[in-house]
Amino acid sequence: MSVRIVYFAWVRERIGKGSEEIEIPAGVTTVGDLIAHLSTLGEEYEAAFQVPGVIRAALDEEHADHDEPIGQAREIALFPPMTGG
Amino acid sequence: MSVRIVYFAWVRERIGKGSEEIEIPAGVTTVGDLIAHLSTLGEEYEAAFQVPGVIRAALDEEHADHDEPIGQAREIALFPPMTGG
Amino acid sequence: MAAGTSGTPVGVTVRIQAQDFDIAGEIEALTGGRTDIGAVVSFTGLCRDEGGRLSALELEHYPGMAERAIRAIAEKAVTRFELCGITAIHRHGAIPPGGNIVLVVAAAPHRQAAFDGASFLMDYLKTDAPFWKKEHLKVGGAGEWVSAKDADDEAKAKWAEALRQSGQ
Amino acid sequence: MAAGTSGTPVGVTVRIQAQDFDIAGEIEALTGGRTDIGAVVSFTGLCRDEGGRLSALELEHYPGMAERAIRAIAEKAVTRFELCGITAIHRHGAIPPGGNIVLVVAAAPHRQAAFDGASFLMDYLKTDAPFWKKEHLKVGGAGEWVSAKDADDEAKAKWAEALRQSGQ
Repeated sequence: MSVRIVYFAWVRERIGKGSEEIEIPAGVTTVGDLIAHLSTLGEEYEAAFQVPGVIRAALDEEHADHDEPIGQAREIALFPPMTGG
Repeated sequence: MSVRIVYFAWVRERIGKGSEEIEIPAGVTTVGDLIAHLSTLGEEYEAAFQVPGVIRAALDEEHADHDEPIGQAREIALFPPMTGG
Repeated sequence: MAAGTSGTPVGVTVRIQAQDFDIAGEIEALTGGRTDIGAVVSFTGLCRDEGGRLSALELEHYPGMAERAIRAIAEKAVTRFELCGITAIHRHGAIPPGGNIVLVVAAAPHRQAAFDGASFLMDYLKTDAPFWKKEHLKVGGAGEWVSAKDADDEAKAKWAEALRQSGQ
Repeated sequence: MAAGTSGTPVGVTVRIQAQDFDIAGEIEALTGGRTDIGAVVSFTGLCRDEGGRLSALELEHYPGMAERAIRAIAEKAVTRFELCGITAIHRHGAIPPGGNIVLVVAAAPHRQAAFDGASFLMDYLKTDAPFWKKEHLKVGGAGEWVSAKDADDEAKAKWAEALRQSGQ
């Protein structure tokens, strides 16, 4: 399964791109699994996800916890805690 | 001693005037004493002050409780609870 | 202008007037040219027609004391919430439904102080500023004087309680 | 437009935009022609220069989700506080010190609901709306991403606690 991943703020800066298409390997079912998988893709990903607990996620533009299944999401967003307002 | 008394809202309407000069008789020392004295001046005053507890007062434009001495106040205001804002 | 805790000038503006006010202009007057303000809260109180019953509210006031009382509250708000500035304008005379009655604008570095400053000023103004509202009816002319609400006394009391709990 | 509890239309307006907003115009859009609104609270968040250190804040956002997240909060605020209407506008891009970042306007029959509606929206927006601030320094160019504050999580948590205590 191929999914679009989007990154924001310092996650985006560390990875060096705003979005990409990723093949989800077998065994990756939750948001947390995905973050762990991405961390193995190179040192820029390792830097972005070195403290996985602070990373926030959204599945198709809805907030999602790390234990939530990715399911059929078409767009998965990973980003730092929000600081708007 | 002669003092200027000012009335507002339904106190003013019931008494039929916005202000007057009043001679303060001996024995009238507090705001409460003054209200009791005014109540004896006629039925329009009686109507204005029939529930003395609800009447608010100010001495020279500062809020004053009923047990406060009138002292050397030059202007005493008597009015209903405020409803601005 | 009074001196704020940071040494920056704190603008306290209080006006009692018959004419309408300009909200954007008052906000600009409070914040324009400053770069230390992070939050501005404005409160506007308007005349409701109470389900179509009212043609206007008439606001009577005690001229000298009205400004003095509101200024005292505004200065307390500046000190308690460390505001950068505060503006309060209260109208008098006849105000039709939909018309503005009162404006409060509070400016602070952060949002909670700005919200608290504006809310505190309104709660005290309701019970301490010498204004009285009389209803004018669409049918039947002059109506009743508006009664003071227990809820307004309670709203004011909660600020004293908060201060007591904070041990100040 | 959604239906309010009274049957009157409730305007929920949410916009994400680069350009500045017009506070007076937004208040007028929410209240104009209505006679059931007694209280309007506006909150404006501005860029501070942090003691002269910053040349700008750069606001990054997640376009589709930003509007969706703020709209969800705005609709919750309307229901919970029985608002007559609410408007939220959040800017993105580079904003200089003194510039506007966010505007919230809440309208209600009475003042407490208008204050609560605007404050609730801001508290949830801070932690739930996908915006991120990056500092640009007067000396040294691009600075750090602004860190999220525990105080913001606590401000949000107090609304859930209030709801729990009210037994709803």
